[in-house]
Amino acid sequence: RQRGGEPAAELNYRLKWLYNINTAGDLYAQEHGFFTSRGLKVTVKPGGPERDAIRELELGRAQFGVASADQVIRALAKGAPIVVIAQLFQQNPLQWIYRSAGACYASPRQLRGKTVGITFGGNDETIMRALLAKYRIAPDEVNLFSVRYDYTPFYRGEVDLWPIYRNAEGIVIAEKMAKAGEQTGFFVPDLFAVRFVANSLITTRSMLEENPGVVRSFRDALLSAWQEAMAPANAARTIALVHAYDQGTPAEIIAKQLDATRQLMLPENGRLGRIDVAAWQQTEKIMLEQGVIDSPVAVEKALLPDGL
Amino acid sequence: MLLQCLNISYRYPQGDALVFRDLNCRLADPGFHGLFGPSGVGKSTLARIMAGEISGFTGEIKRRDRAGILYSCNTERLPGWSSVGDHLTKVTPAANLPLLRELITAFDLGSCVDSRFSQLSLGQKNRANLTRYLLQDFDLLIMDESLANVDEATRKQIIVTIKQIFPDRYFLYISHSVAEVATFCARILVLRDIHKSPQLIEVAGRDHHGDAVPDRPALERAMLEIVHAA
Amino acid sequence: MLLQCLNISYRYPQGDALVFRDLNCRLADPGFHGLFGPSGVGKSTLARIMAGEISGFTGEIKRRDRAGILYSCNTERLPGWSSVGDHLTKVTPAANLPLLRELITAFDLGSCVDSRFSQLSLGQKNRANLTRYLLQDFDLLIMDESLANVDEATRKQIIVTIKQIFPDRYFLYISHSVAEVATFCARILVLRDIHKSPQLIEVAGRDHHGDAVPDRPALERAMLEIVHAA
Amino acid sequence: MLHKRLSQFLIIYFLGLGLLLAVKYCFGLSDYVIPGFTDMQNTAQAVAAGYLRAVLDTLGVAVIGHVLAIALATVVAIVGRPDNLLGTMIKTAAYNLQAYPIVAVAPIIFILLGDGLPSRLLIAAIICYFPLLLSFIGILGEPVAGIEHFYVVTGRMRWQLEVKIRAFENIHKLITVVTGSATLAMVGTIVAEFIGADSGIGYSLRIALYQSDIAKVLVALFLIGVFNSLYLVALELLGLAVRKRMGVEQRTQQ
Amino acid sequence: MLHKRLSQFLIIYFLGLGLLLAVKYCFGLSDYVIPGFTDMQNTAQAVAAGYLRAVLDTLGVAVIGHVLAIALATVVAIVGRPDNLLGTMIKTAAYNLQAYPIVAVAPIIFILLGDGLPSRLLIAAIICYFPLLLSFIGILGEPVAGIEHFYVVTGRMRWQLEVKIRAFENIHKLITVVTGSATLAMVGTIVAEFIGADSGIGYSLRIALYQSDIAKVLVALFLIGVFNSLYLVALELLGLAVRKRMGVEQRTQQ
Ligand SMILES: Nc1ncnc2c1ncn2[C@@H]1O[C@H](COP(=O)(O)OP(=O)(O)OP(=O)(O)O)[C@@H](O)[C@H]1O
Ligand SMILES: Nc1ncnc2c1ncn2[C@@H]1O[C@H](COP(=O)(O)OP(=O)(O)OP(=O)(O)O)[C@@H](O)[C@H]1O
Ligand SMILES: [Mg+2]
Ligand SMILES: [Mg+2]
Repeated sequence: RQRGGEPAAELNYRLKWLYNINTAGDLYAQEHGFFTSRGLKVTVKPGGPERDAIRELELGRAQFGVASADQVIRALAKGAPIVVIAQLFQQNPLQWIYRSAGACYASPRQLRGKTVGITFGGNDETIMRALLAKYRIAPDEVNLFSVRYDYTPFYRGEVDLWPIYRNAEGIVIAEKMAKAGEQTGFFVPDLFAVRFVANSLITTRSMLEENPGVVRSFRDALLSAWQEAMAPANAARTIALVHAYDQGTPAEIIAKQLDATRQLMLPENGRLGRIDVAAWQQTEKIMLEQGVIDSPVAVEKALLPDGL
Repeated sequence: MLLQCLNISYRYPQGDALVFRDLNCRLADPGFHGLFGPSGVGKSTLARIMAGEISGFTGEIKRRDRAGILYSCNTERLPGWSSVGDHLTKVTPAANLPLLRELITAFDLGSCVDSRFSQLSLGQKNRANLTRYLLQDFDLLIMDESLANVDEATRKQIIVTIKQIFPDRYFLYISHSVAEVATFCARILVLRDIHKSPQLIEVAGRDHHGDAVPDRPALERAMLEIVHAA
Repeated sequence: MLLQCLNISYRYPQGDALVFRDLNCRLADPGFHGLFGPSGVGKSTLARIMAGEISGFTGEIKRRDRAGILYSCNTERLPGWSSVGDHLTKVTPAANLPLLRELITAFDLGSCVDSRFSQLSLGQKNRANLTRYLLQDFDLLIMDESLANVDEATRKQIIVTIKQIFPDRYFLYISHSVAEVATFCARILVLRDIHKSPQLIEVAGRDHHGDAVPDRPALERAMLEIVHAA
Repeated sequence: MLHKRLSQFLIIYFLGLGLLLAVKYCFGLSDYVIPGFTDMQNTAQAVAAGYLRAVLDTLGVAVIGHVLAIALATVVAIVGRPDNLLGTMIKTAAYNLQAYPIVAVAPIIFILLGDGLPSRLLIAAIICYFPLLLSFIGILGEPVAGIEHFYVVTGRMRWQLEVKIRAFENIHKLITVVTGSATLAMVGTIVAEFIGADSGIGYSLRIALYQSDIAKVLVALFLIGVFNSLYLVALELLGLAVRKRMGVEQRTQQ
Repeated sequence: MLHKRLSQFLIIYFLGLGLLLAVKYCFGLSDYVIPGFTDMQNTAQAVAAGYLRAVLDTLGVAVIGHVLAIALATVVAIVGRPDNLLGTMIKTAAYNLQAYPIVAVAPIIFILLGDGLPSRLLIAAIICYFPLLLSFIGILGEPVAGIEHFYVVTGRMRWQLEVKIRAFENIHKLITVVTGSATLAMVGTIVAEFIGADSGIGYSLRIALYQSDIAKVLVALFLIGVFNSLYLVALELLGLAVRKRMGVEQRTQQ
């Protein structure tokens, strides 16, 4: 069991999700030698619903991973020795899709009387409840609908807003509905000052202490890869690369996903990988208020914006 | 003539030797017919061929039109979910219910009607099973060692009762007791080794009805004839 | 004295009537003992009590120290996955292999050794099953209608062979043939209705060994005595 | 029996727990990966009441689902018994239904039936019925020659009788399978709740998993195990009663 | 046999498809709820090759998982046969393992075993083994008095012989259950892939579901059904061969 390991040792990098647009930079780094050029031997492993990068880090099966902020905060609350070395999404891709024909949600107050899909126990529940609290909407003023992975209730109009990953499934579903002549829009909590951080890059504290150089090289490699992958000039390469790993998704869709992803990772005058400490603190505060964690964890101590 | 077997030859699908070669026999008149022969010679097989339960033989079976032929044997069981009496009543056509009562007495089954089949002794099982067949509508009933586990006195009583009640039916009685077939059967089909020709010989029996004392010397002659034939 | 039953009373757990009341019997000397009685009187039950396969009776069974008692009956089967011959060989202690060959000949099983058990006739099944018990190490072998489906000639040959080969062993032979038990058994335990007292009577048989011609009048007397006892 | 089943379950459960804790302390893992003992205790206290209600809820649905599954398996096994076209078609349909993972079929079920109790019951029943079906087909498809002969040759055989004979002859096996499949009814219900319901222990489990809260998962598994044992005991007692009423002998006396 | 099984499956499949399309056109549902026929055709052409490879991949794992499950069920049924402490403990463990939905147990399996092939095989085997176990316990636990008596009273009974006798006496039932559980091995593998793998048709299904692409799901179900039928036929032929070699008679002649 290796924890940290020698600089030349093999590194495992556990993603949060299946290969798709959200792993574009990771694949790019692997495919175009960003790791090897820095002397790193990295195996990129896809994630999934039963994969938890944090557990793998602790078990020594991986040295780096991607986890969402709420996972990180939960783990910190339970004493997991992990640190955040980069924040991938600047805006949370978890948003709500709706039919824009009859509605436009300029303010959360318009949610009153609507049926809103949430995954009970999921992030989207925490975010939506925080939003409702912030805008003083009593939970019984909206109908919360428990969602599953199949979209039928939304398709059939039983649910007005459906939680979705904006840059992945969001594109697919919007596209599908557009084909049938239905226009869609996305409800974005970030726009209403509920900033709940999503995917970020993590490693263990011991890895950081024993091999700070490796950690730095890894982060730099990955962020440069993302930077290049997101660059409009490289779009064709990126699309082809993602399509090679995610053959279920047509290239045209991936192109659109790429555009959406770029906006989430690189907003106007943003910097890729920037750790937005305030957003993390707000995330922690929301989780505390929603009772997801029992006591503060001081998440800023686990964030390493430039401490490398 | 109820039934005639013409030039029957048969080999079991999994067996390698012929059981019958060009066997002929017939049941011409009603009454008790015996089927006798050493163990393994093919009595059960012949009986099941007659009843239509085995096919794949060569030769021909001629049956009287709409002849009802039933085959019963001593390894059959009654279902276990209710008492023997209930099962017997259930399979008895309403018109035969008095007959059922008569048979239960004659077959000494009175103490068994409230028991489950699995709680009977072997001989009781034999008798319960035979009883239900007798209550059916049949022209020929084949009894393949149906009374093998019953004591001689009861067996005698049963045979005599059957002969009394069903004088017009055909019975083919398979048994290993020479004395019994010689005493009670009118004709005895003696089945012999396949290498003997003919494979089946018919011998006359005493066709005793249980009324008079049997003629001892005549019976012994019949027995001897049977044993010699076999 | 191999075995003694003292004041045995028994009722089946699911049955409502007593099968035995204060029954006494014993097997004093080696040889062929008969157990005779009408169907349903309790022969199989008594045999299984002797063999220790039924418990829950009152009274006492005295067995000679380390007495090996085996119970066999005609409803047993051999497994189906290999031939009868293979099964027999497999359960025969090496020292008894010549004996196995001898028995196969004497029991006329030569044509069956290559067949599966399910392909045998009833009488062949009886014989194959009995054979394997005889090859075991035992002091008393109970044969509960073990030859019920075998023809008389073969049965006689089998009994004579057994008596020749195992002169020092005890056998308890259950059969419904008066003539047979009277001829071949030294002593016959006649089991009677539970209302008769004593429930079990011992009668002397002719203990015939198949060598000389049997003494006919003596045999008939023995048979009469048995029938009267029952 | 109750006592035995429960104590067996507890031994197994705590053995498993001990293994997990051993892994935790050997490798120095945090409470996030494997919760510590006090963490579990606290969680247990916090969620026990709610989870208990949820498990009872689930058990109720499971019992109905189990009955449904038994009925379904019986019907399919009976109808699929004869070797005619309809029979084999129904058997094929029944087999193929099972070839699909419920997660893939569930959306279609939800489309066709909506997402009320019927869908949940159906999913529970589907998961539980297949093992029953396999045994039932095996048992109901195999003639009991010694008993059936009479009814066949006297023209008395009806399918009801045939089924009755074969079922009765194999009553011990049937009871084993029916009792054992209770467990699957529980699982089926839990999975259905996991996929699409908003109550029951399956729903609680899903939330605990979303929250990566292994302590809650372990508490839920504990309660599921306890109530599963209780249900099994109840069925075993029922099986005994059935056997007794039918006058089936005990095995050892056969 | 092959021909029969396949055509049966096709009939069932297209009946189901017809039902879906009927629902679609009756209620005027749009293409994203239930895809239209041409949509399905296009999807089929687009993904057929990839899905075919995936299904073959899955089938390979399923076969191994099936063998594992049979071995597991046999061992548990044999060890759990006697009524001693160890036996009942093992049976309890085996039953309780099944009481937990695999989705709840999977995280723990992944913690303990990592996410390689072993975990996937284990999950596939667990899903498939329980129905086998139930039948095996039922069959191996019930004495065959007529045959066993001799071996018991002559002191020759060993557990191997006991198992052999009971298995052989119930060979038709065993073959039915083993063949039927092939389906569950497929499902088990698919679920394992669904939960945690990155190849196989289960993985493809998961992606299709996340993309809410019913057309793809239907294509996947089609291929699963076809290969499932093929596997069943293969096993049935094997069963026939086994029966023949063992010299078991055909049912009708018993
Ligand atoms: N299923 C079978 N497959 C192959 N051979 C068989 C089968 N059943 C019986 N045989 C053989 O056919 C022959 C005749 O058997 P059958 O049962 O007809 O004899 P039987 O005259 O009734 O004998 P018994 O008096 O012992 O009952 C025997 O040699 C037997 O071994
Ligand atoms: N399991 C049982 N439960 C209840 N009663 C039984 C059981 N087995 C046998 N009996 C009854 O006990 C009595 C004696 O049965 P047993 O089998 O000992 O008779 P038997 O003398 O061997 O008769 P047979 O010559 O017909 O074999 C019978 O009246 C029978 O009905
Ligand atoms: Mg015969
Ligand atoms: Mg008896």
